[in-house]
Amino acid sequence: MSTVMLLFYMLSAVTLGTAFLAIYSKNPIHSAIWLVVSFFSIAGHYLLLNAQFLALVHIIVYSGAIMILFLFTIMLMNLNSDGEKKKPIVPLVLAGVLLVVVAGILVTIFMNAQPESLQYAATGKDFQSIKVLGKVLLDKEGFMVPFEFASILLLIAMIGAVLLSKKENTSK
Amino acid sequence: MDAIYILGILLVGAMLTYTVGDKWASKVALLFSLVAFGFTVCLGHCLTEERNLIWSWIESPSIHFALKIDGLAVAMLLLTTALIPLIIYSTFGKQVKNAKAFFALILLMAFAMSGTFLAADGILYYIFWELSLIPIYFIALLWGNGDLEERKKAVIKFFIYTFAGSLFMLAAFIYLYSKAGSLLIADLYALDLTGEEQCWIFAAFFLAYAIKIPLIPFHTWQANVYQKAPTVGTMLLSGIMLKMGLYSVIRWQLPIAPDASKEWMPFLLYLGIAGVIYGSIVAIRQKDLKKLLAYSSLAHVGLIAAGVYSLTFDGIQGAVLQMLAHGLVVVGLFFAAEVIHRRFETRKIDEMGGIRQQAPKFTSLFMILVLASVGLPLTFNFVGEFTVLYSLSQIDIIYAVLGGLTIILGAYYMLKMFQNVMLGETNAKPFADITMHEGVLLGIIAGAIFFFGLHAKCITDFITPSIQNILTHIN
Amino acid sequence: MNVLIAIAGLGVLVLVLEIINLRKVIIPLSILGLFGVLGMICCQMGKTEDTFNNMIVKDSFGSAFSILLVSLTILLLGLSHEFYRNHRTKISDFVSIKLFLLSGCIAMVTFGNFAMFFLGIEILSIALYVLAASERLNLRSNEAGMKYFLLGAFASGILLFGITLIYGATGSFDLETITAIVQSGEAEEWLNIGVVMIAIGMLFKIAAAPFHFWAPDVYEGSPALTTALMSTLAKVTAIAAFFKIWSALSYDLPLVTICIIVGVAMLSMTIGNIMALKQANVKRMLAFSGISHAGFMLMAFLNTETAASSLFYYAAAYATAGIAAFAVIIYVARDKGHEDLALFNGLGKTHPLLAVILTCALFSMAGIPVFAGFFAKLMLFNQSFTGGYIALVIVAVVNSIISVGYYFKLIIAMFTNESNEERTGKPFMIYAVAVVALLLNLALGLYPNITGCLGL
Amino acid sequence: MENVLEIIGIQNYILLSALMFSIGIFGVLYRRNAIIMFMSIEIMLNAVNLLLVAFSTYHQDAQGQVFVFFSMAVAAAEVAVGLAILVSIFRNVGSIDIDELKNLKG
Amino acid sequence: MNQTLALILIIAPLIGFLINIFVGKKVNEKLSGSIGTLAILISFIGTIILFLDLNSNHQAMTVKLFDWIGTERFTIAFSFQFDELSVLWLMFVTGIGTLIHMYSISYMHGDENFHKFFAYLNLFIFFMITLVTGSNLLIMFIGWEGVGLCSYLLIGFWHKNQAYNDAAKKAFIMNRIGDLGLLIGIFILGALYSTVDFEGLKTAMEGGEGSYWISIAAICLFIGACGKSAQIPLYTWLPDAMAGPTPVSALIHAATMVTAGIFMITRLHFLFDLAPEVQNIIAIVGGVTSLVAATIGLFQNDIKKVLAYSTVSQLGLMFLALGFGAYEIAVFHVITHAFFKACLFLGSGSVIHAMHGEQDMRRMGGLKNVMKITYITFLISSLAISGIPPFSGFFSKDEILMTAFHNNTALWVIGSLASIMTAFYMFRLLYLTFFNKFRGTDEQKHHLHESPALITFPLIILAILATVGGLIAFPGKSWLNAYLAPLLHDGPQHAHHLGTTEYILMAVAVVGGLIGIVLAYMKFKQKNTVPVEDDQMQGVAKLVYNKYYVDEMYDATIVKPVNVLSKFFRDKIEVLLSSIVFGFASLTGGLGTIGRKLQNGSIGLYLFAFVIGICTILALMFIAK
Repeated sequence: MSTVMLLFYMLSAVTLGTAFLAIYSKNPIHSAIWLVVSFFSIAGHYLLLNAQFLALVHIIVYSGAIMILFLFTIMLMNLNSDGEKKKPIVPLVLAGVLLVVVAGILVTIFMNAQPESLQYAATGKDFQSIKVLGKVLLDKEGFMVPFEFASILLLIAMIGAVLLSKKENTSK
Repeated sequence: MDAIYILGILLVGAMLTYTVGDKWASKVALLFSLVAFGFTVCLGHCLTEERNLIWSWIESPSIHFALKIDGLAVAMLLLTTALIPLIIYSTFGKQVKNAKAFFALILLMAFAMSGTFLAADGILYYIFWELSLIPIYFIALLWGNGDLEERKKAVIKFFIYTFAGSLFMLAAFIYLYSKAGSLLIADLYALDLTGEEQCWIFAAFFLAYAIKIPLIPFHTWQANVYQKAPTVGTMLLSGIMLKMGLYSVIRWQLPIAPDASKEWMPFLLYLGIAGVIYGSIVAIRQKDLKKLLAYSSLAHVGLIAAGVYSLTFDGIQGAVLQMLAHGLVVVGLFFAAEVIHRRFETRKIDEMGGIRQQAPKFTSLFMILVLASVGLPLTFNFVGEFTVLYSLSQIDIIYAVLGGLTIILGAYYMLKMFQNVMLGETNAKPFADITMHEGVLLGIIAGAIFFFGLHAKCITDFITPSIQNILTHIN
Repeated sequence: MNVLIAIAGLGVLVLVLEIINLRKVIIPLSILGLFGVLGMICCQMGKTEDTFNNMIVKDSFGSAFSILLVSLTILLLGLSHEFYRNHRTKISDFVSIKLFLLSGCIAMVTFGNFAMFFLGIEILSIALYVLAASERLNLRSNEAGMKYFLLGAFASGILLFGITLIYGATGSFDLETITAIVQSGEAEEWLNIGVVMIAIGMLFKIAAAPFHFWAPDVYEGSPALTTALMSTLAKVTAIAAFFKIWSALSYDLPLVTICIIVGVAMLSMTIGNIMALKQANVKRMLAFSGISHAGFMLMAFLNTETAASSLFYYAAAYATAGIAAFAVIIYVARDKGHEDLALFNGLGKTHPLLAVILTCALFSMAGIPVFAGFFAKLMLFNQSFTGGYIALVIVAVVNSIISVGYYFKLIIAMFTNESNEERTGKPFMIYAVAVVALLLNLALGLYPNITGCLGL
Repeated sequence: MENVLEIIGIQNYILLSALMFSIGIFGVLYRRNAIIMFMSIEIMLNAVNLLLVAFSTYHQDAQGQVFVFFSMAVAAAEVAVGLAILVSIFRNVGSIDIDELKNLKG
Repeated sequence: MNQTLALILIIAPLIGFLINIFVGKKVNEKLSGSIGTLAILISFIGTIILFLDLNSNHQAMTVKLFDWIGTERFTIAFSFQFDELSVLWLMFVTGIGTLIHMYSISYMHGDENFHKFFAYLNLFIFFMITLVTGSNLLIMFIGWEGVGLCSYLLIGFWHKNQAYNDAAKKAFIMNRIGDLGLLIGIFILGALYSTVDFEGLKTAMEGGEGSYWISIAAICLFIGACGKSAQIPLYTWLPDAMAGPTPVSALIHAATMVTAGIFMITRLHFLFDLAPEVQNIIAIVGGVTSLVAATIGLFQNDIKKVLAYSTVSQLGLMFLALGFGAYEIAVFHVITHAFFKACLFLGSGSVIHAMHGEQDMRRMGGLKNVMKITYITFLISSLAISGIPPFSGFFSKDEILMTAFHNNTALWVIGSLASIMTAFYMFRLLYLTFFNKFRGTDEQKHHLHESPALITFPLIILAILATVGGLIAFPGKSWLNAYLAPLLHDGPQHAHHLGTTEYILMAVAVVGGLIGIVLAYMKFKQKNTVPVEDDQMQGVAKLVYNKYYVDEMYDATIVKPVNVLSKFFRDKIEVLLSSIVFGFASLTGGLGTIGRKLQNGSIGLYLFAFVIGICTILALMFIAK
């Protein structure tokens, strides 16, 4: 087994394990922290795949922004482990069964759907440097329109967040 | 004079009636309906041979605005446009709340029903067919009588039930379209369907028509709706709307699925005749006058249906005659029930009686209607009943014997009703004899009954070519 | 492309207008602007323009649905003034969100690249989450927002998974390229899994059974205008986008797909209609009715080559009727906090015009001629028959019958029951929108060739 | 650097991604705490992102990675709006247990 | 000229009807009654002219008005036929009709619906003329149903009394049962021969062979005749029909309408000749009816009821004759019966009139002295009906019995028994009514009086006719046979050669009649017996008095079950059918309710459903290939 495989398996184990712990932890703060670890391990995968820029962005956005938002909210609401009631056993069992079923189905169908030739042709082309990414993302012949369009998405999220939290001045 | 004008007049009439306001609504409606009647008479007078009017409407799917004007259609149109003024006139001398909507709906219904009789494209026909359901639904719901909750229940049952049936007809039409690529009646007639297809098409049509006509055991909506609906609604339903179903059987069901018709004929004959007997027997013990008349209607249309499904010239012709006759008489009878209701404020037969003593004119006219209803010779009904029974006897005498029981049972329940309603000791409640309006209305109906009872030939001559035409498609 | 820019620009303009204190002109101006957009779409039909790496494609399908969507938005904005009369300070937010949402919708029906589709659907979804929860002090609204958000985000994950798999199978996000690869049969086997996952995501968006559970709750809890928007604009968009994807990618699916589509369609119709029967809340009832309509619209997916026009027609018929109905509901239920059937008692006497409009709208939904809903069903049934799906048509017919039951419950309540509510004011805009929507519906019904004119 | 996919194989990434996605689904199903459910959804999105990157490498194509940016933007926007909704619910109900949200039903 | 005359004689009663119904109320009784009588008189005069014409040259005439009903294979014309048979019938219909109209002017005096009575009577005559003169079966059927209608109207003339209305209804419905038979017969004939014209049928059938369908048709037509002419099993309406005013009973239920069955069978003799087994049935039914009715008549106490059963009995005798193919004899008896039975009824009417409506013989007696004319005419008629020579009944009845004797001895015995009983109950009636002491109330006694001239005049005329009527078919030199010969020539000749057997038979009949009279005399004149009150009756008497409980039997076996069935249908089947329809609604509604429970608001559940949906679809598509 090569180092890369070892690395991959370790990273995968961490990713899955922490993801599971993030879900399983009673305390939301623990969950958040486990999730951060999971995100870092995903970033590790990105690095393994030589997508450095993406790994960086991933850490900044997920661990930096999104998780902070989560933590901030958790703390704002002052949630701790007592906040959640004792979980009844039935949903756990059902969810567990479904987990097995879903995972089983997904794994089965993906195993079934293996491409006939797993030949991976490394052309040696540069396709994931920042330069190339920038080109693809911002060029008129690339993803410029979606990129701009994403601004509407963020704008709408912003307006929405404001709308949902803004106190209303009832007098017209 | 084109049939399209008649449709136009009725539609425009409906709109105008709504706009002129409550005070003038009835008069405007009457005027328009009379004009439509006049046009129809002209149309019938000028009709020398079958005519088809076809305009393209929708390209995909190919749907035409197509009308077929032949003797049969015009006869039914005549029934419609003749009864509508009478029905409108029947409200004269009585306050109708929200009159403009009421009369507009009546004319709208007349429009839809006329369209149904004329339409020569499946979808157009279906549209008119459905459209006619909406006004009567509102008329029954809003101007009806009796307990509101029960009325709602009855009316909605009626609507859903008939709608359900007709949707299957729609499905059949769509299937036919996928076969023929057009729904023009001529194309459908020309269609060569396999036996199995015909059976399914026939069954789908049958569901729609059996509910509309109604044949037993699909009749359960009828009595309740007749009872709950205002008299005008009942008249529209029993006088014209039932005939839509019967007419459609002749026009659409039989020629499109002739082999299936032949195959099912004995069963359908028995069903129709079972309706005759069942309806008559149920009518015997009815306590509500309108319900009794409803069941009598059930019995009569059972016989008509048997005539139609006999697939003989005589049967169909007799059925058409009987449709016209029944339309006239049943309108008269329901109006008579209304006349009684106006004075006694009840429809319970038990609470009536002794009217003859106080209102001889009314009694005489009512008697004529009763006699026509039981098919006494010289009345219009006899002609139809005779022809239908004759045609049944041609197929097998047993049909005629069983169907003929209507003569006995019909006389039984009608005379029993007449006795309980009109005769006996003077009722404690006063009963003023009929007013001018009422008298004129009943008089016109009675006159028409006798006139056509003697001169049915003028109608049969009129409809014969179209029936023969349809029969050639069946055979 | 220009259309998207124009609409987004209009949205920004609305925000600017708020800043410069021209609140009063927001709605008129945005309506005018949308009319301009409508004109633009019509003028540009058939002309070519820069597609920016095929992000936005111009075809008759997209144009037709764009016209429909913009028209629907105009009608919905027409209702906004009255609906948000107690939220004047937030009106710019509401209007701009709606405009941005519209841009998302347009992106969804005209996309050429899955990136645009994904962003479009997320814009639509996020805007809807916000709008659903927009009554921040109303727990029902919050709950609706939350439910929609959780389930919607979940569905987005699945959708994204699907897109990813398609990318994995074909190496492209471009619809044309993917279609070409699919048709050439060179795609990897993940493709079909991806298509199915996208389909599941879209089935969720159109609220087809068994992914429909959110719809009634969300429709009920959301502010009425948002419900109107969801049941018309959002649903039309979702079904159109779904159809676009489906017709591009469903060449290679196993035969069982047809059974599944048929099954989902039947299930949706039946569940929607049966559940609607016993509802007391009108919005909830219409939600279930929407589920059944989704089932009807799925019939178009069995025959993707020719069904575009039927689908468009059905969607247009359904949406116009829906807007007309919701206009009345908004009026009747304003300031009431709920939309119980009882509110509609006696409407036929107090507000005959509104009652008639609602009745006609319900007739259209029930598929009673001469309203557009009838022809819509007719076309779909016709195609299904031609395709040989007779059982489906029969189930559809039975469902049409059931649907009459609850539509008529409302109609009966309006015309027979005694009114127990006092209503003052006859807001012009509500009447105008209701009448216009109904007239559109009627026009569609009397002139069903419209789809041909739009090139479908 | 050599491309690791030659060693690891795309199939492994797909399975990893599928498993992670399943865990996300499990979380959504299992937990009643809305925030954790959000997190589960984030896990699902991340699983997909990972797969996108893997496919990107598989196809030697930058589009997949570019798409991840959009995915991240969407995730961020969703979280922002979701948390805003959550906060307003928390203000109204005092809890973020979704089992408390059963007013709309039937 | 004759055509116009024929039309006038048909239309005149109709015009009389219309005038009376529309303006009768406004003019006084005299005028109203005169109009009614005049209308019939016009018809009568017209008939006489036609009759005289026809008697001399035997030229039948057909008046066609227009085509009425068209079927695929034939058209039915609205036309009338004046031949020997119809004109003969018209003679006594209009003749007796005129007399009874005249009688009614006085009898109905003071009735509030006086004008209607005449209107109905006129209408009846109109329909009777239609029945008789119709040139095809359907026109005859118009009259057939029309007279039934008038009978209904007139039986229920005093409509305040629901018992009368019941009787009227019963008559109508019983008749309708027969009518259905008639109609079916018409259908069969129409189908067989593509015509329902009498002429056409006759041409088609003459010399033909009998067949299964012909017999069926004959049976059906006979059922029709049973209904109209009150034969077993459809006879029960006739006694009840006595609820009507007495002139009605005389005209409709004795002289004219009830003979329609005999008319029809005579009209269609060519058909029945082809169906001998049906003729047998007719004979048997006729014989049995005559006997049964006669036995019932023995115990009746209502004066009109006695006459009613006597009518049924006499009609039975006529059918007996018909059954043997002796059409002209049946016709002969119809005519004589019309005379004496009309006279009897009118006489009873006169009595009832004098008794102020009392009809129970137990309350009468001794009227002979007060009502001389009535008594004498009544006596003559009674002698006639009892078959005592030289009164008319003797000849006709004797002919019938002779025919019976030649064909079927058993039926001859039955017929003779019936005749003896007839004599007995007629004289029982006579003695109870006119002899001994008056048994009514004092007030009735005080008002007893002979009826006015308008009543007695018809009585006298009829009594004269009843006396001499037998001459028209005097044995051996029958004018009637000669007259009807062109019509019935193909049938067997029944002009009996008067041999020893015949004289013996005659003697037997006369002796039988005398025995009956003597028995009655002994019991009711000498012993002065008065029948016991209703509640004291026992045994056979009670059974017979209650008409063998036939009515009750019909009620229990037909009317009741139909009503029970109706109730069952109304309350059970209708509800059941309805609940099936509603069942679908409840089913879907119930499913909706269950579904609502499923939609419990929990996001967790929704997500579960979502995931299960995903799993199902994925599994179906990619695993379960």
